[in-house]
Amino acid sequence: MRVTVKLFGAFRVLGEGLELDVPSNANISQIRAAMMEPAATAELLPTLEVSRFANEREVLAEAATCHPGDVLAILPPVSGG
Amino acid sequence: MRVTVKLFGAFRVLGEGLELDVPSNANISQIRAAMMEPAATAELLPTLEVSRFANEREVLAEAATCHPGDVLAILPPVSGG
Amino acid sequence: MSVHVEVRNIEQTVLDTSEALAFVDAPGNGAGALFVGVVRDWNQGRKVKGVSYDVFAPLAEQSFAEICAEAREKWGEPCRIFVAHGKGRLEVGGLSIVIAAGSPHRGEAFAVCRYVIEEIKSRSPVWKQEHYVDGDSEWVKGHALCGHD
Amino acid sequence: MSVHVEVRNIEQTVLDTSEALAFVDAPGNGAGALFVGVVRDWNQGRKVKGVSYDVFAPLAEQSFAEICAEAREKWGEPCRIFVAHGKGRLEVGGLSIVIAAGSPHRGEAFAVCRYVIEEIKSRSPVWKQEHYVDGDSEWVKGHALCGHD
Repeated sequence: MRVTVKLFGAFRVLGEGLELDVPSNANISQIRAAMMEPAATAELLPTLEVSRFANEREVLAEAATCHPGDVLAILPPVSGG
Repeated sequence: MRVTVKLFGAFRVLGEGLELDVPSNANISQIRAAMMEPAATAELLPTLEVSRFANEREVLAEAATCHPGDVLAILPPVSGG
Repeated sequence: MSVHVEVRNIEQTVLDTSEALAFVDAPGNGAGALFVGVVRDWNQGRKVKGVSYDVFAPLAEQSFAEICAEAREKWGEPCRIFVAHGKGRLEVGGLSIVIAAGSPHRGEAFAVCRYVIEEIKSRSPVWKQEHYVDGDSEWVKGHALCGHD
Repeated sequence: MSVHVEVRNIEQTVLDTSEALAFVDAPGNGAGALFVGVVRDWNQGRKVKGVSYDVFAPLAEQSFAEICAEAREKWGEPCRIFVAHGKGRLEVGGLSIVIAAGSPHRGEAFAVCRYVIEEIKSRSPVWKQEHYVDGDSEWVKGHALCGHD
């Protein structure tokens, strides 16, 4: 199935978002794994490791499962204010 | 000699200021004593007891001596802000 | 100058928070903290209509300047501070005091702003007379200045 | 409503401290505290020209609302809170965030204002890219959100 991951902060170097092909019922850990290759190209593997994933309502647990067409966001360490 | 005491806060009930006749070289304790009669008329004796006297530059010690024509201020407990 | 202190006749010119924040801004300051005192419609169970502020202006301004100097000594020279205290009568919602502090980091800005209002409340020659809805008026009981010596 | 939260495109409309203070005013509130974040001309020894703020707006606004609800639970229901965070690029001196808190007494107003900025800094999905005078740019190292579970 295909999910979209919107990119924020340091991940913006990879664009606005990424389309990922992941197994059906993939969970967040699998989304994270699918992000490793693009993250590696931008030297963002350490940042990926400490990032969380969210939808528009909440930050998601690693075990949360995704659905086809989901739009997620990757949240690297925050620095607002 | 004559000194003027500008009135503030609760003492405003007695007007803008008082002219007091005090002995030459009177100190602040003597000014305070000279204020007892007008303070009593306004039921302000307890307030007089906890008030300080100042000029335009500093709060004065009880032993500070006054000079003819001095303009002092009486400072009851403060409540600014 | 890094510090502005003022007693203002608020029956002529109201206090202005934008002016305060503009004063404490500087290219090296990343944080601004501001405090406003506002006339409230009640105090200790009584309905309040307005408050008159009585101020011994020369000594009040001097005390503000001393307090600001102490704050800059404690929290750093880059700190800029604005203090304006009202004198005269205000109705509910009127601003009686505006304090702003600008600093490189937010910790100092908050600390300075808080220090200045607390010290003014206990040290500066300002008195407050509350006017109640029932027509009565009363001087607010305050903090005695340091005892006789 | 007692709480206003917002992510604003600051390239279109700048943040406004007067709007924030007006929102938190209420007849029963005697104190207002305000915090502004401002783009500073230096950070960690580098000369800064401007900062771009990247925000995941829906989740950011939700986090602001949660933080404000927590603050009102801690410091009281009369408390009114305004939070607006900028999104987009700002030059030195530009306002990135405005937080205001209005409360009957000053202790709560200061505490709420401080709580909200500290929580936003550690919890809200906002990122900051500094643009340096030398032409370089860098994303500011931030706070990792609570660990994987």
